[in-house]
Amino acid sequence: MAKAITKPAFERHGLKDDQLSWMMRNMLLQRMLDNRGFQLNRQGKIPFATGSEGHEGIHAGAALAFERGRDILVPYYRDIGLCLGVGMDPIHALLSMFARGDDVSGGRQFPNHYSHHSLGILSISSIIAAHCPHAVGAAYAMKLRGEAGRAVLCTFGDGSTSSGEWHEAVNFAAVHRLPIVFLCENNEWAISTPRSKQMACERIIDKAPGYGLPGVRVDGSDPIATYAVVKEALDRARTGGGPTLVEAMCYRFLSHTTDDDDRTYRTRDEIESHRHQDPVPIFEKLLIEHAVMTSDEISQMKKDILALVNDLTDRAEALPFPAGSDLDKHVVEGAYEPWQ
Amino acid sequence: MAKAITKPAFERHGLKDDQLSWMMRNMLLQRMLDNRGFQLNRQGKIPFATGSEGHEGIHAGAALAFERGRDILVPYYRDIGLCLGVGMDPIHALLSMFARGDDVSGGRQFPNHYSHHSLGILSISSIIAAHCPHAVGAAYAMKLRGEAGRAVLCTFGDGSTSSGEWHEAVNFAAVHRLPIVFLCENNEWAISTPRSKQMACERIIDKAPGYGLPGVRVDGSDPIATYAVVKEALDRARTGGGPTLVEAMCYRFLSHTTDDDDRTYRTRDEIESHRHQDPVPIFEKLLIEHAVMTSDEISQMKKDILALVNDLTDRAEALPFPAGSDLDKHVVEGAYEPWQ
Amino acid sequence: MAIAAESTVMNNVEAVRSTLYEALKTDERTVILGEDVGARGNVFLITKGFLEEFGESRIIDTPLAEASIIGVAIGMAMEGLRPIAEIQFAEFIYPAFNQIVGEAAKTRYRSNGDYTCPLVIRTPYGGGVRGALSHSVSIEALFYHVPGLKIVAPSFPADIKGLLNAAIDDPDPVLFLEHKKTYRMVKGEVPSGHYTIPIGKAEIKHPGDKLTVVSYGLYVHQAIEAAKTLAADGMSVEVIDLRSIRPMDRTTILASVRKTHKLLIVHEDNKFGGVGAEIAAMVAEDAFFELDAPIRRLCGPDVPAMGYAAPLEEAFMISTTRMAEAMREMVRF
Amino acid sequence: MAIAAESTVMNNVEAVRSTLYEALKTDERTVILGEDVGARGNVFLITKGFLEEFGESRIIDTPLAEASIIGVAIGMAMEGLRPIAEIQFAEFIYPAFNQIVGEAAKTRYRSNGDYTCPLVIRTPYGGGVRGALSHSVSIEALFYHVPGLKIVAPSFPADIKGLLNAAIDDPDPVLFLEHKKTYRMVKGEVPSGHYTIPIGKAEIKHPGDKLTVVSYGLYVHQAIEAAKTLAADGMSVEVIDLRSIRPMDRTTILASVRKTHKLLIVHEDNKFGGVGAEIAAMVAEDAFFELDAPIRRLCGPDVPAMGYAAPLEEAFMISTTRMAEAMREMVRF
Ligand SMILES: Cc1ncc(C[n+]2csc(CCOP(=O)(O)OP(=O)(O)O)c2C)c(N)n1
Ligand SMILES: Cc1ncc(C[n+]2csc(CCOP(=O)(O)OP(=O)(O)O)c2C)c(N)n1
Ligand SMILES: [Mg+2]
Ligand SMILES: [Mg+2]
Repeated sequence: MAKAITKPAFERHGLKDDQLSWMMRNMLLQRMLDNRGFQLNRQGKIPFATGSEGHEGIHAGAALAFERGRDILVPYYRDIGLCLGVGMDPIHALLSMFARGDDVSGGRQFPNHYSHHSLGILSISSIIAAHCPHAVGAAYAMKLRGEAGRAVLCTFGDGSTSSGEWHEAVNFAAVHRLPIVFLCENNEWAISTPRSKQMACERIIDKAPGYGLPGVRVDGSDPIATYAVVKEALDRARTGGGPTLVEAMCYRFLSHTTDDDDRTYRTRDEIESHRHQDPVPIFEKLLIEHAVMTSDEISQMKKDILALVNDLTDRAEALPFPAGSDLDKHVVEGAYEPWQ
Repeated sequence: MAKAITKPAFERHGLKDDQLSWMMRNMLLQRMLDNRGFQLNRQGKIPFATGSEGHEGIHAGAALAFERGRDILVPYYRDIGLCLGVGMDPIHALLSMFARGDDVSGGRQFPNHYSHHSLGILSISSIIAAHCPHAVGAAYAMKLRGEAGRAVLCTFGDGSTSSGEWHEAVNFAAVHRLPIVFLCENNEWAISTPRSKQMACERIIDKAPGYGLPGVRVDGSDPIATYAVVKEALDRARTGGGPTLVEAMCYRFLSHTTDDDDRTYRTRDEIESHRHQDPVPIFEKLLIEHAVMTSDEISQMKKDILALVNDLTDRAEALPFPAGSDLDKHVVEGAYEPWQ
Repeated sequence: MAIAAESTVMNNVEAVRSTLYEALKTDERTVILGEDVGARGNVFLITKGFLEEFGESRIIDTPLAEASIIGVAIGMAMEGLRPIAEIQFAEFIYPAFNQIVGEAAKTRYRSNGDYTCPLVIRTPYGGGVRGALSHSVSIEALFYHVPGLKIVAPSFPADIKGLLNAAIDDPDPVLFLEHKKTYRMVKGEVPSGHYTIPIGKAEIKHPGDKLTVVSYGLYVHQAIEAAKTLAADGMSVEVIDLRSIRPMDRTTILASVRKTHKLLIVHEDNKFGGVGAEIAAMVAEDAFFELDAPIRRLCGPDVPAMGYAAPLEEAFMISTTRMAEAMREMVRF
Repeated sequence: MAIAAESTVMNNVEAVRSTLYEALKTDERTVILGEDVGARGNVFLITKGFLEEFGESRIIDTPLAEASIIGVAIGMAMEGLRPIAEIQFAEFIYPAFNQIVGEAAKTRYRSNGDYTCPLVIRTPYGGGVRGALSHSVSIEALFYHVPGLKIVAPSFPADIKGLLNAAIDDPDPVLFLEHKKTYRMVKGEVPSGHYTIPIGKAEIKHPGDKLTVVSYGLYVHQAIEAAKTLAADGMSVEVIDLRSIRPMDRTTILASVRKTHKLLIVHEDNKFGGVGAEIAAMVAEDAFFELDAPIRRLCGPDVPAMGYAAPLEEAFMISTTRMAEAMREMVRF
């Protein structure tokens, strides 16, 4: 790791070089896994993929603020980088894409629908916002047991805040001042629906006062700023200060999923006009400018990650599908027939 | 009607004496019908009643702001005075209590669950907040058809704002800037649940900015002030200015329903401490002080109303129940069997 | 049900209440959440006094928002608590449908067993109490099709205790239905001490050999009464109380049908697509040649709900007389 | 279905699309609302181009909130519009359950006919498309018990047009189910001009006299194929396409059973409490003595849903071969 003798001052919020390069690696890994999904889909190897290009800064920053072994993450389907960042083995990304038997859902769910009890990653639902009350229940359990120092991080998209279940979840958490951070990954779109058709307020954080909560907006293309904001919010939650609504701004650079074609509803120009928000090159540049990493180190990191992703792809692809007979496992505990 | 030669200035928002005494009458009628319901229940004549004691000021004021034949009211089960105020024949209050065949629900629903298409009173549901999206749909229809000068008035309790359907309804209306006023009758309780367990914000109107809407709070024990605020909000809606969230403060003086016993969750002292908010004596005093009505006129009005309510009670009681064979009417249009 | 040496007579409300109380006493992971379960002690006074004894953090008066009552309870269950969620009246479960069907019932399955959801949802249902359109519905048929969910609907105090204990112990979500008309109407012996009754087991409440009657809820009590009337006339009718609706007890039903060769299903819920449909279908598949008469279902009419007016309620509900008549016709068939 | 002199060959997507288009063209009260129905033209491109032609106020991209999609549509319907609400995928209807079951289905009843709710809810359902746990479910059994609601699930283009027109004309709420695997797979002649097919009428799609097979959705197509295979072996099977699930067509089913004396019900949805239960129960009640063999149901397994992995999907779905086998067994019985 390159150590600059005189480092120009930049707002690093106490982060050390290895933490910064850890974030860089997380972001690059996420992007490469994303690309791999779309690639495998184009090659006809997998029927479906979701990408989170543009969300990397949020994920890296929030993941670093998360305390492994203590906090609980209640994520949604975009949170590949966040799940990796809190400790998920990247093989799971590939296992989910290939729907292999070793996938955490046993090949049942779409890609990127993780659940890792041992890591504190709650089970992801495809039903938008349905997970938000679960996060609140988990936070309630922490508070009831008096587990100070723990908190829940619950993420969701901008569109999700229109849902009644989101409203009820945030309201419940606020009433009980639970240890939870609601982190909105505002990528400006819900499939083809822009903010203006989703809500009449300008910002997601405009919704916070209605729940009696503080709201903080942050530039999600900046993982350091995101880290700082999420960390502060998590710390408040961990110390009895109650929930915070964090809005991290980003942009969804890809189509919603491989099934979507965003050319039907937004121009290429619009997308290009957001390139300056792409967290990956911004952060590369920042680390190089501030001599946290050299350009060569980053190139090497990319090579290593690509090799890793290639290797994971091969390993995952080589693994078997679940068996058809697995279909009736885990419906409830034990064998299960409605007629007994 | 008494005409004072020199009238002390009071904020009457352009209301004429007959409008003020009309409100007085509406409030007294509502209160007497309420009392009648509880009385009939105690006498064992009806199994259930709901009262709105404390809400009279809101109802009288909002009803006066409503334009009959143009506006649409989407009320809830407390809105007896509001429904009367927009034109409902008071016999319907009794018909609903006695569950007679001529009741608007055909004796199907609990008391005070009105629907009067010809008056623009939408059908009341027992499911809290479920009516709010209907109000929004009605407002959408007005806007789509370009019916300027019309608006929807949608009412609900404070507890109802916790519901996801309320959130989704208000949000939808805000996005489309629909001609609608959301009027919260904040009586501080949802059965036994006080505000502090229902939400973490101080006021219902704190929720307005999250929808990009103006919020206005008014003292609901003052029908004139309520009239002015609701009128302004309705006028804004009628002229393309979009929705408003109005919070009218009141207090629920009775138990939630005759099935409830509020002694289990609130003290008599608490109730007494709110007596100064009782809209009926306040308004009586105001009208007398400002010589809009004399004390004698009000006494006479009470007598007349009591005679009316007695007469309505007798008439309604004398009417028949629906027939058992009415059970399968109006499930869908025409006869209805799931097996054909 | 064998009655233990020590037992107490109580009604259904007391059976629910005392079982909940024991669960709160013996397992500090247990929490109760719902509307007005705190100071009010629930609208039927089932949780009265719990707030004072177990405190606000375990007896939770929730905001008026059913999706979050169930959704928050799911999260609690996934993180190690033992939530017992209450829906104030059965109809108000509709807004929580997504959390129950889309989430609770799928938690284990979609995580391949990594997460479980030991959640109990209690709610009063059923008519005959002048509850009008909204406070008298049955909801079991809206849920009994859902894999991953269990549904019980006991209607004797001793069964309530045993099945509520089983539901609380169960590692998967259980919908626990309480017929509100039986709350104070039905009394019976309840054995002392902790015991469970396995979910999925019916019980013969009145033995007989000329006709099998399958029912649950309030109507079991009427069916037993009707069976007694018929017994006086020398007609022997077997009344099975399902108790559990999902899973359901094929063994007991088939054994009875093999004995009586006739099947009458009686339930309060609407007929079309009701629980009786599955029972009839199962028997028509698995014991077809045992049957000496067409299967018959005596059920609620296919209208949205009973009305508030007494005649509308009476027209909806099935009287014991009507049940006895139907039984008589089938025995004679 | 008699084919009119003028007709066009189209697939199911085109049938839905062109029928919606005509409704928008001919009745300005018609509006379409749902997620991504505007610029995106719906995720299956069913409403593509509608926004440009009919404008934002009639083709409404809603917020991501299903309860309000249906709830707002109810209000529109009560106030004179003719809303056609879309739920993007069937599973996402759960959050709208209250609005559908608690509200739309009861509007007319609770207002004693004073208000009506002419609302159509369209949604794609069903599996076989690698839709995983979430995008492959069937939902009909969660709703078919509900009085006041109508449910149709046609799967031929001409039926889609006739029944979608009937649903739009209907003065009461209709849930219109579109099997997404049939969207581009199934093609057929569609008569020109406006016509309706009455809700509640099944159709014999393949006549026969040794076995009645009742099905709907994707499986009707497979059942017809299977019946053809059996016909080649001299076994005559009648395949009935229900088309409507509530109300259902007893007349057609009973007439067929009286002819064939054997009944096989085939559906993709889980077996327990599925639509087949009611069909079996009805026949066991009303045509019991006509039956020469036990009724059989060949249905989806009782698990929450098929999985994303191909073997899990295959294990859930019933192949044409398995259908043919079951038919063969029953014919031979
Ligand atoms: C209840 C529900 N309705 C609809 C969908 C279909 N859907 C999947 S993602 C999505 C948009 C989500 O937007 P947002 O919350 O902003 O998250 P993003 O995908 O932009 O990260 C929709 C409508 C769903 N999954 N769940
Ligand atoms: C969805 C739903 N949940 C629960 C209830 C039971 N319930 C009836 S009124 C009420 C409280 C309503 O409080 P609020 O909205 O403040 O209105 P208020 O009665 O105070 O006027 C509750 C919980 C219901 N009717 N609907
Ligand atoms: Mg988004
Ligand atoms: Mg209130």
